Amino acid sequence: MALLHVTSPHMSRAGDTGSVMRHVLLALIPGIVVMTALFGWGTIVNIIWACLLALGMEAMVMRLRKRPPMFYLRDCSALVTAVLLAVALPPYAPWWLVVVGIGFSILVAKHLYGGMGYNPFNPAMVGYVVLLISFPVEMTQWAAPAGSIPDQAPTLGPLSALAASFPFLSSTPVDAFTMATPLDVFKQNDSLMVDELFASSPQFGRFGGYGWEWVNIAFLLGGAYLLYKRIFTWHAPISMLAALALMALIFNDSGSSASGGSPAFHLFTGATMLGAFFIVTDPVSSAVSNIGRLYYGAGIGVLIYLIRSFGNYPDAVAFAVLLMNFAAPLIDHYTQPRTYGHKDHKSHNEDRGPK
Amino acid sequence: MIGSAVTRNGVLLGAFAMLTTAIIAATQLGTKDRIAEQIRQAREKALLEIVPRDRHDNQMLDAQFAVNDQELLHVTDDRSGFIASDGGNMQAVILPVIAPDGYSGKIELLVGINVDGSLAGVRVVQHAETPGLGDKIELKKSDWILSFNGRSLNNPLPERWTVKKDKGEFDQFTGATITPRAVTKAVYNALLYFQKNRQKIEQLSVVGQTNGSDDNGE
Amino acid sequence: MEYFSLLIGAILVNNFVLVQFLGLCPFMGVSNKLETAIGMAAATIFVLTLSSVVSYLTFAYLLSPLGLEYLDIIAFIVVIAVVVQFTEMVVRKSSPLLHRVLGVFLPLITTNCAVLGVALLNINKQHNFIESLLFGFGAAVGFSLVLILFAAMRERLNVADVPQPFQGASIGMITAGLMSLAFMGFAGLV
Amino acid sequence: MMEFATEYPFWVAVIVLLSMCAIFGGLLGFASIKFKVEGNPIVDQINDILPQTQCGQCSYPGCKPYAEAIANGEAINKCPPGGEAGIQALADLLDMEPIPLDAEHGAEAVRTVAYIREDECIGCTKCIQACPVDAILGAAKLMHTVIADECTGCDLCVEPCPVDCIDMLPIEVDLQHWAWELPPSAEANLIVTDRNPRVSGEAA
Amino acid sequence: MASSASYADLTSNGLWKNNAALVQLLGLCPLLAVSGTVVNALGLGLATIFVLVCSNTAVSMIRNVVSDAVRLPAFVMIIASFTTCIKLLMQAYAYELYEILGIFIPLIVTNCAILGRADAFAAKNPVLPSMYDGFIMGLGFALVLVLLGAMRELVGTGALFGDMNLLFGAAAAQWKIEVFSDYPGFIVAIVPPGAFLFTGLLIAMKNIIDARLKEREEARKEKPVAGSKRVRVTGTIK
Amino acid sequence: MNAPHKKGQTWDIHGGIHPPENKTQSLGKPIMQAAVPAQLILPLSQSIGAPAEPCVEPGEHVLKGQLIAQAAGFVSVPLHAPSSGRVTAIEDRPIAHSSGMSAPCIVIDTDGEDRWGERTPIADYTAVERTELINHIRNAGIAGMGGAGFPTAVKLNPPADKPITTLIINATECEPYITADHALILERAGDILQGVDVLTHLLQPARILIGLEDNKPDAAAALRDSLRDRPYQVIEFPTKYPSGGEKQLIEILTGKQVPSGGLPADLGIVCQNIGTCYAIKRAVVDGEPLISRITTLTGNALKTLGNTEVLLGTTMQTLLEAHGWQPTPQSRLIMGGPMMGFTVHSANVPIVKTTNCLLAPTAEELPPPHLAQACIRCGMCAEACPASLLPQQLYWYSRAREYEQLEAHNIADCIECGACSYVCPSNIPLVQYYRASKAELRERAEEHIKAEHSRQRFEFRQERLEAAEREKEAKKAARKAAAAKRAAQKEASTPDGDNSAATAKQAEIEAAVARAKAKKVGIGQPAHSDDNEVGN
Ligand SMILES: Cc1cc2nc3c(=O)[nH]c(=O)nc-3n(C[C@H](O)[C@H](O)[C@H](O)COP(=O)(O)O)c2cc1C
Ligand SMILES: Cc1cc2nc3c(=O)[nH]c(=O)nc-3n(C[C@H](O)[C@H](O)[C@H](O)COP(=O)(O)O)c2cc1C
Ligand SMILES: Cc1cc2nc3c(=O)[nH]c(=O)nc-3n(C[C@H](O)[C@H](O)[C@H](O)COP(=O)(O)O)c2cc1C
Ligand SMILES: Cc1cc2nc3c(=O)[nH]c(=O)nc-3n(C[C@H](O)[C@H](O)[C@H](O)CO)c2cc1C
Ligand code: SF4
Ligand code: SF4
Ligand code: SF4
Ligand code: SF4
Ligand code: FES
Repeated sequence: MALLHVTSPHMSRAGDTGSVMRHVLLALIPGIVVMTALFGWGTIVNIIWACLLALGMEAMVMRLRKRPPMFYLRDCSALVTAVLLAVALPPYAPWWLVVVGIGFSILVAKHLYGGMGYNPFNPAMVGYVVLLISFPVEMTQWAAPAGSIPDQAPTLGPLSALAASFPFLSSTPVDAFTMATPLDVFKQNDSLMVDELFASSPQFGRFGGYGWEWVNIAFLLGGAYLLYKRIFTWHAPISMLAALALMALIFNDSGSSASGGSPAFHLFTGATMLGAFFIVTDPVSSAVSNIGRLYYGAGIGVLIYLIRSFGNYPDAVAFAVLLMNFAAPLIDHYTQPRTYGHKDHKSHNEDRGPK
Repeated sequence: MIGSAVTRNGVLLGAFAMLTTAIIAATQLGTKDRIAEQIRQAREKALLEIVPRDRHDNQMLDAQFAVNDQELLHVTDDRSGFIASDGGNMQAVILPVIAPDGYSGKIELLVGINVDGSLAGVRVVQHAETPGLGDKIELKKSDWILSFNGRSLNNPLPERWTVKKDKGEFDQFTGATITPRAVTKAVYNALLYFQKNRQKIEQLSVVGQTNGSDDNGE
Repeated sequence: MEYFSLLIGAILVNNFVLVQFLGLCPFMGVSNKLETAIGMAAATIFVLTLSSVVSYLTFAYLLSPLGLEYLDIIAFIVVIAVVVQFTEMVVRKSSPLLHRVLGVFLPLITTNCAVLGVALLNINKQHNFIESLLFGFGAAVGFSLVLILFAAMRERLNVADVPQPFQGASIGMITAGLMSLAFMGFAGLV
Repeated sequence: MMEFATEYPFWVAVIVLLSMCAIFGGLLGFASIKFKVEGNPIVDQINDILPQTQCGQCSYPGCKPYAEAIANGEAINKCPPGGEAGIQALADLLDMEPIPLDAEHGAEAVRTVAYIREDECIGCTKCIQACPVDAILGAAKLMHTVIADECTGCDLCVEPCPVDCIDMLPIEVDLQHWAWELPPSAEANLIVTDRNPRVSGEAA
Repeated sequence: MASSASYADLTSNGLWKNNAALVQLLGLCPLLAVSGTVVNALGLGLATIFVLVCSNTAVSMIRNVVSDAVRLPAFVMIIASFTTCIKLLMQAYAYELYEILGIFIPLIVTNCAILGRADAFAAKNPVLPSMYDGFIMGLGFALVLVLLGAMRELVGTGALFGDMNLLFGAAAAQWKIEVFSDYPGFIVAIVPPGAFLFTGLLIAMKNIIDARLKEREEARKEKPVAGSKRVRVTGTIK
Repeated sequence: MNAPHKKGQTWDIHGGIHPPENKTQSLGKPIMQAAVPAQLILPLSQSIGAPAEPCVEPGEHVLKGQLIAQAAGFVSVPLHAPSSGRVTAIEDRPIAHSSGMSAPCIVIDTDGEDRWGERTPIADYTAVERTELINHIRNAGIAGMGGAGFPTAVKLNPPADKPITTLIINATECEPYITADHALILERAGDILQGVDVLTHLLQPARILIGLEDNKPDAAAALRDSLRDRPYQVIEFPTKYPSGGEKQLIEILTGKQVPSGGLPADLGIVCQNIGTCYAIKRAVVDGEPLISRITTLTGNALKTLGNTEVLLGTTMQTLLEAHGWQPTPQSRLIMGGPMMGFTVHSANVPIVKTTNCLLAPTAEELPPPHLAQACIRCGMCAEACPASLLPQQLYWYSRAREYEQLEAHNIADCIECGACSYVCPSNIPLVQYYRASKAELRERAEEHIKAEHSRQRFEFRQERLEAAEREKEAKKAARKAAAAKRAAQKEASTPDGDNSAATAKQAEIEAAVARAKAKKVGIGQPAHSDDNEVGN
């Protein structure tokens, strides 16, 4: 009788990559809810549209490569990419913006490299950066958070949100009320002291951007859930936040107009928490070892601060992540953990004889 | 034997040096004048766009004067201004101006001002604004920059000398206010500078103290 | 401070490879293995700095006073070739170890347009001696930085399941494109 | 000097270039004598990678000559016994792109060992002469035998044998050398087992 | 030997099989740097062809005169001088284009030193084939350059053949074709990343075509005889 | 690390996993005694090292415990007849190996009498010579019962410069399902400790540590109860797979790591499995060689589960059928535990000295592996790896066959414990990759040595030929000179003579060719039929 012949181990822990991804999607929900409350239904429209596109494109690629699409769609990684990109886009973004963004994310950044697991760059961030560079106008039209301006109209509901993104669906085009994001304002200000700025602009809240504080806290919660579920280790996100805070602390000169802003401001504004817990943690494109992830996260933190404060772009999470993605393989090369029974971390370089 | 090889190679290389130099020198001689002329034309072209040929009869490139003004023009490194005159009478002056507060750093401008204090024209020489956003200040991308033509210190009134978003007269671009705001401010400052220094410049033009001959453009 | 921003500018903001497009052939050609990339990087830093300075001197003290600016290309080419070859000989003799690391790359550098490019840019930008030195050094460091990072990344790409037509140079180019995209984030830093 | 320069620009140019060439030429000439070194260790490194089967399929008489040829710019894809792995190793050493094996020189084949059917052997000694590594034992007119451990599997002894008594037998895997194979890549797997992902387990 | 290469071989090699830009990955810097628009690409492409043809011809003419020791320096000097010439000529007759192309005109030197195969081909072949080889190699390079320029210009700006006046005089200013009207512009195509991405795509396209061609050829051709080039390691057997 | 540690202190190891234990199924009943089967199949190679050499002939009658194959070298163990009967064959039979291949075995048809031959107990082992005692253990055929089956006597003979200070007894049994050691302790703790006494006497260690996981408190208690006044420490530590691995156990109990490529002896440590201790006791005190062992029979495909003492050479088929095993196509039979054990191709293979467990699971219990997805570098494998490797990198490099990188990432230090595969969310058969790569690396090393050897021989030959050539040239030159002198005299005849000699040789060869051809035709036929017979 032919018995089944397989390699050991014969047991494995339940679960698969798809379940990991579904945890990530779950953890994104609080942030999405807060964003919807603040900016209206634009975020939801973005997410749904992006997910549809991502699944469609992934299925198409798999067809082209003669692979069974369902097997790949089931890992849900395209959905994570889509949701993360959608969350990073301004609500009420025109439909074609999402098409271009997802196209670059899924087709170029992910599937040209062979699909899930192979991409050296974070797909969602590639999509975002391409859009930011190509369509800065559309990409900087953020809706005003609800309640930031006293006599503001209510945020858009589902139907008007749909109409705002797909103008051809509706006879009366809808325009969302937009305004510069807090980081934008902060960057362009060069005359007011930080305190005055906080007082004078509607964009600012207690310590971060108005409303953005809540968005960040919600993403932080989601991140804490993933950490608890051991979807990732603490190394990368925490070192990124620490590095960012440290940089802010060093350059924070008690609020002059040239100040870069306080640590709290940087931690709770823009995409900081989303970045720390959902983007920096993308396992595929980050460094592999725990020590490596410490460096990786710290690099991102430092770069975020430098670009935010001295560069051209108001928020820098995407650029910083891509730059460190680029550096990750080298980091890996130099941060191999010490193997059992070896004396030092990179003994491999010494004990390799000439061959 | 070694010696002879060295000599032979040396002579050969020498011959090549001669030959190649000959080719280059011949081309150089043949094109020298035309190149100088081209360089001159290229430099003049920007100026002529602001003050066309029919408004003056002098060579503006030969009517340069050094400009050094931190306060209004933000020009510190001895750039040249140019004077257009007709029959010895100053018609207009073209000032180098820097707008220091563009979205991504400095924007270098040339601002032409007629003797009557109105703007003859403004052109952007160099900038690093975002493509697709701030770069509409280039004439190539949009004719926004032409909206300064004919304006002067009191047209519009000083408090309206800014972009519409700040309740001024000039358009901004969708999604980009900083760049036009910076340019507008710089142009206004240039007008102020001209008002202040008009006497001095006019004197220069009369005396013909300008110096432009030893500048060969390299 | 000005020198500092010149340096940062040359390394990051106006990175030779990813922004200015200089030195791409060795960038694509010598990035298959990390070890060789490191060797190439070291050699480039040395040669680029040296030839930047030497060509500056040639121009400022020989060509320019004699009104022979138009001979710049040919003069630089000769100077660079000599610098490279001389370095190779010296290194080979004085330190076989160093030669093993650098030696094979030195001749490659002659055909690298970064070297000639740096000499020409020094003239275009009217750099003085110190600036030429720093610019050459900064450009070389920028080149080396991305070369090494790229080499490490290509080792990772080797194991990726890249679709057939994109394998090899194609995906290398696309990766360089995404790297260049990331480097745009440095815009405006100085 | 200056006047001369403006008056005779051509001759100045020639003089400058000539003197540059002369100075640099001298410098290099000096350096080439002063800093002369000998030897080419790369050949040994290349030879180290070649399989030392000494079969001549590369069209060089032995591995060392081919190593020398490679060091002088010969293509790296001419050694079938070394196969793709050998080409890869050479490419790594020389930092080139690996290229596919040149089919003109034969295909990569399983490793073999020569086996002489002893009762047919007439003891002509031709195979002994052919063997590049002295792996065949025997005296004239007595039967010959192959020392299997020394045999490189080059098959050079097969053709000279007048009675065709030499076989090249594939080296069989024994218990000590048996090993798991790399699992088929997940991707390859999928194409085959499109409909029933479960069964791929047996393939492993 | 290379000297017996036929013109057809030279052509297919230069234009396709061994294309400098797409296969050898040489001359990448100008390829990527000046392929933002068709006019830039064309300008540099023509300049490159000019230098290649001239220098290959010159090298071939003197090939029997120079000795090995000074060959390389001599060749490089020849190429450098022709490059200087084209630089001066462009400065005189296409000044604006010259300004745009910037240092990539002088850099033709380094590219041609490798592209021109002066050492590999012209030094061993008579004048006519060398000239032709130079022309074809240059043409292969220039075609890729222009193709890339067209792709980037089209995707980036939605138009083609803008600013042709820089090269062909004022009348050419009308040649611009607006392919998509009301195009928002896709800046990524114009900025450096786009150059890399489009080159990558171009190489992939070539790979696809090659794979198709090979498939077809394989169907026709039988396999080469294995082991035909074998040599006897142990000498003749007596 | 160097601080003097407290009694019973333990250290944590990196990584590790907590798979479901599934141990209760096979515990609770006393150790059963398997019947003597009709036929015993005894592979000559049951342990690491050289296969034993048979010292019986087919047809010979043997008694239980009689030596049937001798050790063939230092690292080799002898083999004894597990029961009395007649040797029927010494031939290749399928054995329990992942390859499913066959190997030389001694086949004994038992006579059902189970008659003991001579037993050689040592009455007072403290009185005999050390080497003699070690020889006794070797002659009893004892190889490690805990894992790879390393000849125990070798370990008891540490080099003089590495005195043993610590003896570690491995009672961990960290693999799920297996309870053989556990059951053995519960029933025969006293015997085990007697075995430890022998080891202690031989090695004279300063400390004796008996380590086991805290999921077997009853076993720990049993051991402690039997200790009496022996100074052995029974140390419990948190349950975690694979704390039973030798290197891991040493780190847990001593805080030290065995250097890569080194042996525990480098740290002054010897580690023995508890089953091995029991076998030593039987050998020394009772004079019985190793002819049976305790094996756990478990898995839901069996009707009765438990531990059984079984004679070596019993086929799995016989044993399992007695426990109600009814294989279906696609059922698995695993020798060893679910983490490190391997599947056998057929149940018709014998139990050997290292068979500590037979696991016959149903498909629901251990479902067939999922289809592997791409690695997402999540790092869970690295978290689990007890050797602190980066399994994902090893995986990537294995896929790409980048052997230099694999060596640089210390693939040799992988103990193939399977913890990484267990946690991998993408269900990648990581260990299989490592096994394949390790084998390839080994092969490459061998090939490299062989190539080096061939190169030397080739160069030697070239040199010899050249020397011969030179000599010939010299002779020729000399002859020529001589010939020149006598040029005028003899001229025409020599070439003729040469020619005829050549033709004669040619003819001789042709004749030989013809003979050989005739011969070939003649013997070709029978050779073929021979082949066929063996095939059947
Ligand atoms: C990537 C990026 C580039 C930008 N570039 C410019 C620019 O070049 N010029 C400009 O005025 N605003 C630029 N902005 C927009 C400013 O950040 C700011 O949103 C805008 O100037 C405020 O104008 P608004 O009040 O019309 O929205 C850019 C924004 C981003 C995100
Ligand atoms: C090839 C090999 C050689 C060994 N040599 C010795 C040795 O000389 N001395 C010794 O005490 N143990 C030696 N060992 C035994 C190991 O230290 C270890 O105890 C044995 O392999 C059982 O380990 P395991 O079951 O965890 O695989 C050797 C093991 C192997 C595999
Ligand atoms: C991953 C792994 C787990 C192991 N688990 C155990 C175990 O639980 N109990 C045991 O006695 N040996 C276990 N071993 C074998 C030991 O490493 C070691 O070989 C044994 O304790 C040496 O004793 P022996 O020579 O008496 O067999 C394991 C080995 C490995 C590699
Ligand atoms: C913790 C975690 C974070 C992730 N972050 C990202 C992300 O930032 N961007 C993205 O495109 N995919 C992300 N993914 C999904 C997945 O890893 C990604 O699609 C792969 O990069 C595709 O190969 C994430 C997945 C996990 C488990
Ligand atoms: S083909 Fe044969 S002789 Fe040539 S290198 Fe390979 S093994 Fe050696
Ligand atoms: S025995 Fe035959 S096959 Fe083996 S090495 Fe010698 S000649 Fe080659
Ligand atoms: S656990 Fe699996 S998926 Fe995760 S890094 Fe390791 S091998 Fe990759
Ligand atoms: S099998 Fe090897 S790599 Fe995997 S966890 Fe065990 S020791 Fe680590
Ligand atoms: S063209 Fe090759 S390095 Fe620039």
